[in-house]
Amino acid sequence: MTQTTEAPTGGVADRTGAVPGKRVTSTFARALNAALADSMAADASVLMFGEDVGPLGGVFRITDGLTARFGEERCFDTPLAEAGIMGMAIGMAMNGMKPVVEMQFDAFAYPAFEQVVSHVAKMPNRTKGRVRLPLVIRIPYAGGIGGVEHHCDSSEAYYAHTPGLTVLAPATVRDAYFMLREAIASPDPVVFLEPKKLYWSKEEVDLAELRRTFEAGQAPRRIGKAVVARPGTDATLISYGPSVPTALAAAAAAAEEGRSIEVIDLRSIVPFDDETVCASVRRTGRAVVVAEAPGFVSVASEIVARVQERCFHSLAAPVLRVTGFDIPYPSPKLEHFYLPSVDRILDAVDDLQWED
Amino acid sequence: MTQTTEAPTGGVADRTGAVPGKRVTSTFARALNAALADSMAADASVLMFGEDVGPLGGVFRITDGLTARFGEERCFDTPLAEAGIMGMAIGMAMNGMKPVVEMQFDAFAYPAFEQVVSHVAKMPNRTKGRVRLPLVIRIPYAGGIGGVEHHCDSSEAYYAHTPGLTVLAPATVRDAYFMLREAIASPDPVVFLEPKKLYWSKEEVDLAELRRTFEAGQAPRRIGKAVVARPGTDATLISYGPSVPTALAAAAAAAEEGRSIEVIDLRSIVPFDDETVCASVRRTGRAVVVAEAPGFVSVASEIVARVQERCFHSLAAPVLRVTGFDIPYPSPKLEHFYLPSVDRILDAVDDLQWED
Amino acid sequence: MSTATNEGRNGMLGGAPGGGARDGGTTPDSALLPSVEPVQLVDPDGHHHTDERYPLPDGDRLLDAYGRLIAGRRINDQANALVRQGRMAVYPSSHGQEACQVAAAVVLGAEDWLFPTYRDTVAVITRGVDPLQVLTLLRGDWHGGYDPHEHRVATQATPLATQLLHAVGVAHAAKLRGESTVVLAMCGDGATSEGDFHEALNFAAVFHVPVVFFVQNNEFAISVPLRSQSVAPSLAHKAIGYGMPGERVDGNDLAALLAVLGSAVDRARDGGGPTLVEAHTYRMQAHTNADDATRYRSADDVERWVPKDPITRLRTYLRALDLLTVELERALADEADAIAAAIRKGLNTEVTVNPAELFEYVYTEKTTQLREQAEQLREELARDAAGTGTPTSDTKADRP
Amino acid sequence: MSTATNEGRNGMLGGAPGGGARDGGTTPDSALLPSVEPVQLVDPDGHHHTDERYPLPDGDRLLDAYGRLIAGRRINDQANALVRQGRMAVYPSSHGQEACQVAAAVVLGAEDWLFPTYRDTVAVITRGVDPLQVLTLLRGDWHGGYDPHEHRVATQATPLATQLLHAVGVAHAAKLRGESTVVLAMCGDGATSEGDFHEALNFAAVFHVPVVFFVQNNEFAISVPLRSQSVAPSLAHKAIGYGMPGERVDGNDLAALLAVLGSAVDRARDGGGPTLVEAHTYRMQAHTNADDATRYRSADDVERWVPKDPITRLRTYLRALDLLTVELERALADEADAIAAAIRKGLNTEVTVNPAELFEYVYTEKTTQLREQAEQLREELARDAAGTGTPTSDTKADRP
Ligand SMILES: Cc1ncc(C[n+]2csc(CCOP(=O)(O)OP(=O)(O)O)c2C)c(N)n1
Ligand SMILES: Cc1ncc(C[n+]2csc(CCOP(=O)(O)OP(=O)(O)O)c2C)c(N)n1
Ligand SMILES: [Mg+2]
Ligand SMILES: [Mg+2]
Repeated sequence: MTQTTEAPTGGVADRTGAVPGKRVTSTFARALNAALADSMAADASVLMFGEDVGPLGGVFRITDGLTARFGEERCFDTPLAEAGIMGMAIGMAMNGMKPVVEMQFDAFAYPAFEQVVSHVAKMPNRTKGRVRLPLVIRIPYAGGIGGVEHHCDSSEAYYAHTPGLTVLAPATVRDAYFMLREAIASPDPVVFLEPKKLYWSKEEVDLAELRRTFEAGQAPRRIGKAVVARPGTDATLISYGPSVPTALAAAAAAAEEGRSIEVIDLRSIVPFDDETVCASVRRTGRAVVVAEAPGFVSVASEIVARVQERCFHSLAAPVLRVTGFDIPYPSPKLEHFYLPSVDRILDAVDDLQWED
Repeated sequence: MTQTTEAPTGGVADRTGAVPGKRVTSTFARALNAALADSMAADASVLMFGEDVGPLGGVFRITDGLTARFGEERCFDTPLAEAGIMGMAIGMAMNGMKPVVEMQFDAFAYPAFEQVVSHVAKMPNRTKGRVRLPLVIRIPYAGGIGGVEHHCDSSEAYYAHTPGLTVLAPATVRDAYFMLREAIASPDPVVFLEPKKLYWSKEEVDLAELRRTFEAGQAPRRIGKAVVARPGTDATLISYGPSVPTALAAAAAAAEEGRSIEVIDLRSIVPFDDETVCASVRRTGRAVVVAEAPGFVSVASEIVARVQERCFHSLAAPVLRVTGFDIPYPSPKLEHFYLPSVDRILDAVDDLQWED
Repeated sequence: MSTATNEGRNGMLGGAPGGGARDGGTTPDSALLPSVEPVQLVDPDGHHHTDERYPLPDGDRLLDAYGRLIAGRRINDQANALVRQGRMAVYPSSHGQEACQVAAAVVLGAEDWLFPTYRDTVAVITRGVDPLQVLTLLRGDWHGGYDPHEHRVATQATPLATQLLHAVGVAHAAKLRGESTVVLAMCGDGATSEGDFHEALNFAAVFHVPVVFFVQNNEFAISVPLRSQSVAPSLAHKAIGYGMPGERVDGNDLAALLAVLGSAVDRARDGGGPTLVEAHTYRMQAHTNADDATRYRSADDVERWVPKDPITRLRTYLRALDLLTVELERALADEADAIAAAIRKGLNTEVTVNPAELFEYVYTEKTTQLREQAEQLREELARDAAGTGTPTSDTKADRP
Repeated sequence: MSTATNEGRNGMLGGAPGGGARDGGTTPDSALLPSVEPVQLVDPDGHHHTDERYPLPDGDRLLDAYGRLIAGRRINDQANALVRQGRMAVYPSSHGQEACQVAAAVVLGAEDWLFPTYRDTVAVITRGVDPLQVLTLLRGDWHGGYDPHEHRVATQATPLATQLLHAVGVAHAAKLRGESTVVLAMCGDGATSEGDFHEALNFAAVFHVPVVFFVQNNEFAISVPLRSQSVAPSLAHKAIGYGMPGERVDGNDLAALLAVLGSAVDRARDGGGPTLVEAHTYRMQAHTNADDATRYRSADDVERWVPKDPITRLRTYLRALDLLTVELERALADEADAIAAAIRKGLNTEVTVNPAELFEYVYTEKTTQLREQAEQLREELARDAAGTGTPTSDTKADRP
């Protein structure tokens, strides 16, 4: 169950605008933990609850130390019932709180599906904005960690298809911090997808500096904003969450073969940043969407659809997809056959009908 | 809450291969009822259960008379709990039965989501085919009937994205009959989406004849098979379920303006009939996908994505979509602004960059 | 009512961890079980029965509640009429259940919250929400018509039992802030079968929050009779499985309802935790106007409940005590008529819906996608209004 | 154990509709409540306590069960060792709960079904499933390794409480066919909080099907202690809310488990309907090897349960009666070692997984889409195997 991931390559732009200062190393998990702690320190109405998030600190330790620091009224364990967690969060959000809940693993959020789709997503609309639901649903998600069944689902399509939800998936340590803080500050409900395989990825960041940057209002908005994670000119890889490091690695490999590939990290699935995506594809004329979920009726499908709708005449080749197969997520010994890989991405790039 | 819908126009081919005989009129609802009754008569392991499906005959009367005819052991009411219904159906299917369950309305299937995604869809794969789940989940679905909130969701994307499920949506009375029988006979679990607004649509069909045709093995397979509902040469409308009559009406209107539009009725969302769809688009060079669900990350997105992937060089224009907006399904007085309409389809067809 | 003071998960209160399924506590189990017969203070003949646990509410309180009962019946009748006349799409009537409706509203204070279902229109109106705003949902203008915060009444829930969890959340938030809010959450007998019912009761008990769960057992869930829903001795017997007291009450006896629910509300406010109250009543009409009840029950079944009507018995009782005079009765009827007239008038006025609003409240700020879609619709409608044809686009350029 | 014979929803059996929450029935409510103390027949010191409801199982039965208990402990130890050695990804051990594991398996006949969870590996093996097939899941080769139909053991469920409903369905189908199958469905204390637990018990009671719900209350759900899960007097007190009997039993007392579960199975087979049995036990090790239990409980807490170990007391009892000789003990240990050795050997053998199988079982017949995807993977692997580069496609033609 251990895991290392490719760190984002040098092409990653500094996305914060923060003054570079003393830099220390932090993991993705640690950044999320800091974002929670800083949010709770800054706003007494922020609460954290779920299964095993109290004394244990969560099975991934994302809530480590929060109960000790903020008391068990503000970070606490619930009975083992996901619809219960979600439904109680709705009520708390109706009554002045900003709950952050953890669904222990992607597939264990499904019992809460009715609460999410029929209430979280619809309550503000139903009440014409009189009841807003400022809550965050944190979901450790997707695979690549050798997890057993039900622990590796990529469930973003279910949420992204549901109007009313903001759906985010960070791919870098800095984004993990800033996006979680932005999610908690958002007046709208956010599904916050944490790529499990990135939890142990590291970056040189000073979390205290990120806090100051965010609290000074100097972190540019990330909800609805994609970013060019690596600039390039020949083709665009569009990706998010767990697939971004893979896309970056593919771009790096392609560069060795002399192809300049741009990589877009969506960060925000809903709202979608058409502008950044289309600007890139119009420049490069070729695109491959990379995502880990089964491809059929997926976020990748949507990206392909909108890119061809909006950039049709700039396209030299069809927009292709490298996604998971349309099968249940495989067992640990088979998952590497399933996951989008550098090779598979390079194959797709090769398929983009180059004529030189 | 009453409703009439456009009957399919004359362009609909006879899709059964049955010898034409005495024809009488049947509604879509009646055809479904007959398909259930005939399946139960033919196979003692077929059971029907859910909420209000017993003495009441279902809120849409699809199960009318089944309890009286087959006894309350074979068609019965359950306690009011959708996960319960779904979970019990799984167990019954494990143990030799072929359960057909009714989820009373689309949004009321959400409590069963975990059972559907984590078990119905995955059990056969988990057990390497040693446990098959021959069950059918009937869902009265989608809008256009002036229903209040939660009674009009188009939820097909959730199921279509989930590997392991067969997802069907009939649009004609004949298909309603044949497809439900095929679904019940299938060794795999089927999500059977019944467009509510078509329940009262009528066709000239003799249900007894359909039964004989089906039982004689003379009804061609519909799972995985789309059909050309109206032939045409200039552009292709790709649609399914509740949107097919609207697409046909748009094609009829376009014909008056001198445009020959082909309409494809998918019938089977999963498996998807690439062959029929692509053959059409390659011929016409232009396509619009019509579906009622919100467009973002939808079945419509998938269709656009695959058509451009497979038919890119045959396309004279981007594949466009006419779908529901990315908002919760509106209240009765507002739904007509939301639903794909003939005008909106014609607008999209007009947008297909014609050069004459 | 039980006097159990099971402390729930005291950790939340800073005390020593108490309760817990194994710890047992000091209360005998049986204290959590409901009474053998539903509590009744005024029987169908209008006679008072003494119950040592529940004193009869005083005359003024009963008289006030009686007036609301009359209004409630009138509202049900009026709403049914409006559906027949096509002014509303559908109306799930609480005819016969008005005592429950009135009691649910009047036992609460201004700082409390009410969580109603689709059937609880009369409760919502009794709590003070403008009837026309309430009926927006059923008229089809929007999914909810009133501001839940104004009277602390949640939107009427359709997905069964889901609202019980929201109620727990509202109560939990209030408790964390040290407020004295009590939440009364309603559901039907059918809804008790849903998983969310179970999770709500358990969360409420474990977090020891001030919620009164009020089940109107009207013997039917659409067509499904209670015996197909549960074979428990009573629905109130479910309470002990969560470690909270359960109580059963005659749901057509407004006096008993006021006493039992009032006591549960007091207990919740005093930090005594949640209670499950089951009211035994009957759905006198079809599920909604779209339902055909003759398919699953006989007129005789319904007939049997006519003598148990909540209005008759309270009228008899109040008249016998000379609390209710003919003049007062007349005045109450007039008041009810006035409410009905206002509803009629309001529902007969055409409202114009604004399609632009469809995109307004999905997010606090419209997304780029929704801005585009709103603009598309706006253009369509402008074109329709101008009567101009569809502009055709035949350029080869990409759309912006 | 209660002798209630609540008939459930008899309509299904063709009889007169009985039960029903309002109908009450003839059984006093209290008959559905569990005993005040968990049933215990052999105490931690190995002394027999008489219980008039539950006769002690005879010596042969206890001796046979004891052998399986020894094997169960050995299997747990071996599996833990294999995880430490990296041969398995993870193992949720039932160390300390082996009496429950053994009892769950041996009270069933060949025609019965067992529904286990991820923690119930020892129960599955005790029922006769090949240990290596069982461990396929945890070794990571596939999501399930055995044929559920062969020994009538469902796959080990991970999504909590979901399997309880499948158990009800299996029992319901058997009942409709007139078979005498009983289904024993297992879950943990934490899982009782899930909505599916509630729905399963209610469905079982309403349809009056032969299911024994067996809750192993080991006081923890990962890190969450029982008191944060429920404040009910006991988990078995939930049964009355469904109209079924509940019983509590010492989960480390194999004799009591055999008696209580056996009686529930008999009752189910005789048409007496479902039962909820709660066993009080303790999870002696961390949730899985990936868990760090020191974060949420002290070594002292665990220490307190050591003297209650299920093996010690039964050994003492059987030895005192001279049923268990030193030679027999030696033989049983050898048998257990042999099982462990086979597991070790099997797990140390590399298995080759076949990627083509990924597409085989999603549908009975591969869809066109899956055929294409399988072909894509096959080509990739063939290319990799051949060491050839990626063929580039630079035609302008569409893909087929
Ligand atoms: C989750 C869910 N499933 C199904 C429905 C459809 N439905 C609406 S009302 C109803 C019956 C509810 O019965 P009960 O809880 O007794 O309330 P009553 O209508 O009698 O007031 C059903 C099945 C629903 N609204 N929500
Ligand atoms: C629906 C669901 N939610 C969460 C989980 C994650 N999870 C796995 S085991 C577990 C604790 C279960 O505790 P309990 O039911 O007491 O069983 P035990 O592990 O003690 O045997 C949790 C939370 C899950 N498997 N399924
Ligand atoms: Mg009811
Ligand atoms: Mg446990």
